[in-house]
Amino acid sequence: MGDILQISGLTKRFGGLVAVNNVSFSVHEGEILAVIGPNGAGKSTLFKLVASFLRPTAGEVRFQGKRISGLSPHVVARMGVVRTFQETTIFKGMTVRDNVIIAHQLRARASLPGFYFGSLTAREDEAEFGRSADEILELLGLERIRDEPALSLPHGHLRALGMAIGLATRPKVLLLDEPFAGMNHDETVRAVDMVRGVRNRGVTILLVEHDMPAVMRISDRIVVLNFGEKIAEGTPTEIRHNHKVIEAYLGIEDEAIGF
Amino acid sequence: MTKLLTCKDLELYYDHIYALKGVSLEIEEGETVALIGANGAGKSSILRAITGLTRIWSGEILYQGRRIDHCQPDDIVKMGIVMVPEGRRVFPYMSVKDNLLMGAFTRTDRSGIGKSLDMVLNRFPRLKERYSQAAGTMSGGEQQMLVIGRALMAKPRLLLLDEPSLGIAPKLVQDIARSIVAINRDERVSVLLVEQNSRMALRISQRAYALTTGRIALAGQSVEMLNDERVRHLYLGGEL
Amino acid sequence: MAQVIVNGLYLGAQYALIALGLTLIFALMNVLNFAHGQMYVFGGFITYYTYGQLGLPFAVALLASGATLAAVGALIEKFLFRPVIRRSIREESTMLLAAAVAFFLDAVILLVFGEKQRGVPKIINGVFLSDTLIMPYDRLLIGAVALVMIAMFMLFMQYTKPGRAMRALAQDRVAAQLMGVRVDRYSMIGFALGAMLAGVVGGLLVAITGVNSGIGGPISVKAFMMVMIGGAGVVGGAIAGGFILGMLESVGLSVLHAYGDITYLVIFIALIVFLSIRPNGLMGKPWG
Amino acid sequence: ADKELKIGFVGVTSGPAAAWGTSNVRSMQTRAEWLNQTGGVKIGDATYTINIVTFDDQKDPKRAIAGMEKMAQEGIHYVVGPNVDDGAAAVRPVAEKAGIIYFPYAFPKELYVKPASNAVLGMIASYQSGPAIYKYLKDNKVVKSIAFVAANESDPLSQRDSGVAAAKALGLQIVAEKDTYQNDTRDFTPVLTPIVKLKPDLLVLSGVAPGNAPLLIRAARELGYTGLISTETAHDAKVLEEGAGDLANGFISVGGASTPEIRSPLMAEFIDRYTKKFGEYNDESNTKVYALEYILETLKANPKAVDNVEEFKKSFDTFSSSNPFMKGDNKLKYVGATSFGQKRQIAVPMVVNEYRDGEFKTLFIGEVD
Amino acid sequence: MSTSKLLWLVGFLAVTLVAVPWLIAATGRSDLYYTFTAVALLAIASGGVWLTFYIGRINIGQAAYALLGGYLSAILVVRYGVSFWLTLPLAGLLCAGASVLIGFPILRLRGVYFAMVTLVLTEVARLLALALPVTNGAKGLVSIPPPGPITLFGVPLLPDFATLANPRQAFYIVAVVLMVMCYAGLYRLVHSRIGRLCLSLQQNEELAASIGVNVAYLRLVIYAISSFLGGIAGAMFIAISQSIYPSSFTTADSINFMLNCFLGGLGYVLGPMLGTFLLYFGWDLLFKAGQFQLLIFSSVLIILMLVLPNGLLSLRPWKRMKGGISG
Ligand SMILES: Nc1ncnc2c1ncn2[C@@H]1O[C@H](COP(=O)(O)OP(=O)(O)OP(=O)(O)O)[C@@H](O)[C@H]1O
Ligand SMILES: Nc1ncnc2c1ncn2[C@@H]1O[C@H](COP(=O)(O)OP(=O)(O)OP(=O)(O)O)[C@@H](O)[C@H]1O
Ligand SMILES: [Mg+2]
Ligand SMILES: [Mg+2]
Repeated sequence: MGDILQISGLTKRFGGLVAVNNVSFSVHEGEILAVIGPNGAGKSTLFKLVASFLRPTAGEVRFQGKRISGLSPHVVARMGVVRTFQETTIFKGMTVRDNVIIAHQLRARASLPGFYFGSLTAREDEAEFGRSADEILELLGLERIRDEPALSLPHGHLRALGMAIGLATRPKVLLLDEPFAGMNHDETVRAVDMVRGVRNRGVTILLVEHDMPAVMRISDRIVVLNFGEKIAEGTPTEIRHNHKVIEAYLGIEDEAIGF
Repeated sequence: MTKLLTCKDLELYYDHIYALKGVSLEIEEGETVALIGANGAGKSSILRAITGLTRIWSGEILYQGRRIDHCQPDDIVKMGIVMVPEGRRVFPYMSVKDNLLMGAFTRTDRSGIGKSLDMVLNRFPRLKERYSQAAGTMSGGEQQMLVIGRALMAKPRLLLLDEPSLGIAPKLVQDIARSIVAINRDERVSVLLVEQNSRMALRISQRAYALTTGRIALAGQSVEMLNDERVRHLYLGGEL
Repeated sequence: MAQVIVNGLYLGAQYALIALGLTLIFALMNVLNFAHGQMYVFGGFITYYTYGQLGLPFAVALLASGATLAAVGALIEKFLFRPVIRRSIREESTMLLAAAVAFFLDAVILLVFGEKQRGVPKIINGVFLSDTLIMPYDRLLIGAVALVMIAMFMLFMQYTKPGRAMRALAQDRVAAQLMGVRVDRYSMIGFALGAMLAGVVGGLLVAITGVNSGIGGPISVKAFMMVMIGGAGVVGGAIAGGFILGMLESVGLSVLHAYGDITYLVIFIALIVFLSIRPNGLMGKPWG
Repeated sequence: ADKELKIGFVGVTSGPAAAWGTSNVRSMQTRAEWLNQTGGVKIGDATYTINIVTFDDQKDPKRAIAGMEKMAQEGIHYVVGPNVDDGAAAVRPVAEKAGIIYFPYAFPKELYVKPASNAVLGMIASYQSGPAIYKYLKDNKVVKSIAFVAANESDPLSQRDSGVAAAKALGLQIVAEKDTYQNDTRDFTPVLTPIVKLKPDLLVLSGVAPGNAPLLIRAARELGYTGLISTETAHDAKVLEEGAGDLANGFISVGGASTPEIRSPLMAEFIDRYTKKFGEYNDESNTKVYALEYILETLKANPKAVDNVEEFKKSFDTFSSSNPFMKGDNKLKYVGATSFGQKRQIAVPMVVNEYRDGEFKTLFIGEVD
Repeated sequence: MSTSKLLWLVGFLAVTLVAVPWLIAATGRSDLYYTFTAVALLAIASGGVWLTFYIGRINIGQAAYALLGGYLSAILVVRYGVSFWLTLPLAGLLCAGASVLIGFPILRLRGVYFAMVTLVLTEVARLLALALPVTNGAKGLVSIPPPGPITLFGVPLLPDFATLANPRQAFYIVAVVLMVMCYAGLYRLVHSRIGRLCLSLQQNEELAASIGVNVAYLRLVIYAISSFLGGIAGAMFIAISQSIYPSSFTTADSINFMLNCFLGGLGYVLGPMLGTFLLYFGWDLLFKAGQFQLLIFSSVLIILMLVLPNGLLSLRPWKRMKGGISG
């Protein structure tokens, strides 16, 4: 397994604030890599840089050896690097299924005029998107609510929908920003399985998450950020016992409240 | 102990979708009560109903023996019920100070407000450090402290917390949990805590309700629920 | 040059005051109040009648303008905007309502006050003269009053309870409600205050520029521009925008006067370029 | 009265330029009501009550076309308006096709020269009055240098251009001709600051709207300007008095027709009736009342024209009748041969006024041929 | 296209092209020709505005393109003797081209900022028309010849408008046909996948980009189509008035185009058409109200807004809205 993403010397400044500071690491193909760190450590910013939603102040991101920093986001998405959002971001005015169908854009073979005039390829595309959307909805357990307006979904379903949208783009690398936030234990377990299922289809996954048990269970490797800098990188076991990480992020078990 | 808040048979729906189908619960003076349940179970809806943001369709809500289900949100705040909503809703362009003062909006006792301010700043020293910073530029954890502090400024008798640990780093979750315990103990504020982090919620509460799709499925002492097989299965899972 | 700068400052103070009310209403309710200019004209006519025709003191006339417009604003908010906002799917729909209100006020003003340009006797006579600067005393006075009013408004928003409530409301309606702010009441107060500001400026400027029933629309457009320069929904932005536009006009007209026709073209194109570079104006928030 | 004669008006009676059309409509309505009270108008064998049909085009040329169509629909052959260049040009195809004679207050020559045949200029054009005024001022008030300022809009700019040409022809020194202001300007100090510095002998406010004139005058005077100020459009003394007070003294404008010195008793009564009906007179109506009078007098002279526009056109060259609004022996007749090659302009006396203390005083009276 | 839609289209054409002229002939109300022509042309321009709304932009600058289109057509006809019928699509295309240049920087703006910049754009167009020599500045272009004939291989397709006994009717038919073509095009656009892509922009541009939609490109395409419609409408108007001035299309027009969309309903393709019809025709009907015209007009608007804040088409009894903003 080679490295699918190389991040080297990545730095992002907002005015005086250095949100991401000289961060380097690689992502292996087919792994699940978690990025953790305290609030404001720069995790979401890092994701935005990788997906090219932001232009780095310094450093670069390479995908399969090609530099992708500086390209526009839809180009990067087309190459196969797709992010979901930290905030629950979906198309509010569409139904669940339409959300997923529209997200198949990257797989469209027909051109805009083709879609306009309803060319053969366009019609094939449409049919294919519909099938694929139903498949994804089923995989994520959303088939019962496929015709609901996305507007009125509860939190958990929104998250799942966000992931479904990500999957529909058939990414090579999927960046998930806090996919388990707002889920209870049971749902988290299911979601973890879901993410694993996605990985097993050959998608490399990067995720940011505060739910430590889930992170520990799901990830192959973990990168820890603090104040924009990488302070640790390693397997879950290594990270769990890393002093710097405990101090900055995990904290010490508190008997009074029991965790 | 006396009943502080009683909800009887609450029913509520949005656009023909039932969110609550007959929920009853009680909070006694001085208690911390946890409300756990899956996504979309209706936890936030209960809080919104209590605070008057959403009107219930039927049932009644009694606070200190008075019906409040027809009151305006601001009247409810004046009575002493204050909610910390989901998702850290600070006033992003206001300073920490102004955010806190907004918390005391319904109060008119100047000296009392000053005391509350001291109390909040002592409880959350980080807020003192950031006193005149715009709230929107603070980190997630700090914002969470700010909204809890802001709610305390209203001098609540009943504090409603909606998922205070959402998106917060583990270390800060512990801090927040400690604060909730301390607030309940020191300021004699009753707390209704909605949490996905059921383990944490059950550890710091005395009693708990578990909600499934708009109904109370289980209720009882938190300690018992922590060890209850069904709860374990449904909400806590095995050891991770 | 001193003359140009003072002209710019004076215009700016006046513009800033016009923009304040507009930005307040926008911040509170996300309503782009197309009727702002008409409210200004309405205020102007009330001062024209109370001061110019009835001969009451100017200050009384200003109060009358402010009070009338506050009432008009409150009514418009309560009976028109509130129900429409509650029921409309897309927020922009209020723009049609705002435009209809503008038409309505235009019609009423034209029917009641007539089509002619009106003016009032000067409030003070005399002109300040020096080697580099000519400024009539009444302009100085009006400019000073405008500055004082801007300062008072800022202090009000910053340090009083209603001011704080309105700022909170502008930033997060639900959270404000949870703090015990009665949203309906403060939306109404905010709208009334915005309308009142428009009315008072209208009244104030009658002393210099008179008033004319048809100028409402152009004034609204100009006010929009200042708000955009500074950043929508930000009080400081409105003030900055007003002063910048005032200064641009003054300097532009004096520097480019040999090319006359293009001064405003230059200003407008500069505005477009500026906004392309800074999509939220000088200090604006990224509103939807 | 046994028949009804509809006369149309298409022009602007709302918005910032409402003053232009309003003075028009009101003078028509006043005069029509008056004529109807006194038994109507006798044209040929029949007596007619006059019915004024008005259409507000909101200063939008697209609406103006609709207005003209409405007039055609109502069977109206004689229309006063539109008030501005673009509207007048836009209604031309309809009016020519539908056989409507219209009396615009707009100056484009294309409206009046062949092949156009249905438009009659309802006032003195700036390119006619400008030279006369500048010549008078040059000769009588020793004006040597001249500056122009105009709103950045079609009508004022084209009036400015013709003014500049006239001034050049007279050999006046033009010190400023490019200065313009936006139509929404309410404070003219910045606009005038650079111009006043040039100290011209005469400042021309080209095509200035009635509402803006006092503001411009006031700003210029307060900036210390001491020269003359003039314009080629008609103005209202009350507006000047309220807006600029004593500072407006000496302001020179072209009124269509009537200062106290030259007004006939009929004009005085018209003013009286207008004032009673609408609460307040508008001096601009001195000019605006003429168009209706011309239509009616021409119809009287040639009754066949009541519903035959071609007959009306035949009268252009020959029509003449005495001017009821002026003292002395003045004639109503069609002019414009020099400017347009055909008589497509009404002969209103070109009265050049000077404003003083709330009233206009006649400086001189000219004529257009 | 489904048969029911085809029936609707045929029905609409039958009403507008057969029934309306017949009714007009029967009642003698030939002034209505111009009214309906104006409605049709304004509806075309409003349709463009509506399309920009559909990608989530408040467009108050359509009059700029109408003016540009008008000038392009007028200049080509007057100065270069090009046939009007050729200038019509050319005006549209050149407007689309211009809008690409302008749209590139300004389409990054959102919400009220975009709205304001477009409002200023209208004013810029007017000032440019005043300042540029080719437009003949303030004096405008007048006496523009009416549209000439079109012949194909000697077969006359369209007559010379100058020789027509009733050019009103001819203009009416041309305008209606143009409008139907434009709206059919829009309808197809909105109901194809492109329409859904537009919706995705309207609702969340960042997310749209993350799923691979070329946001900047799509925005430009849509804006260009919108401006194309504005340009055509402008050019056609100029053919009717045979004159153009910098003030032929103004800020007030831009605002009206926008209001037409609101009145009809932002969620419906046919909304702007209905909105234009009501706003324009309503004003026309009230012409007898004289000085109270504006008062009554605005009162009716306010009442409409209070009753139907989501536009007239939200009434559609055959399709109840369900919380969404779907097209
Ligand atoms: N557009 C921006 N302008 C200015 N500062 C920014 C911007 N975006 C992020 N920041 C700042 O950069 C820092 C890192 O933010 P980021 O969102 O990456 O944190 P995070 O690690 O995702 O935190 P959390 O766990 O709370 O989501 C924060 O201090 C934040 O305030
Ligand atoms: N504004 C709304 N319109 C329509 N349906 C709504 C609305 N708000 C909530 N609902 C629905 O009501 C139900 C209960 O929602 P609620 O937000 O109370 O759940 P919750 O238990 O707080 O979930 P979560 O843990 O995801 O926050 C859900 O099915 C949700 O879809
Ligand atoms: Mg983050
Ligand atoms: Mg919730």
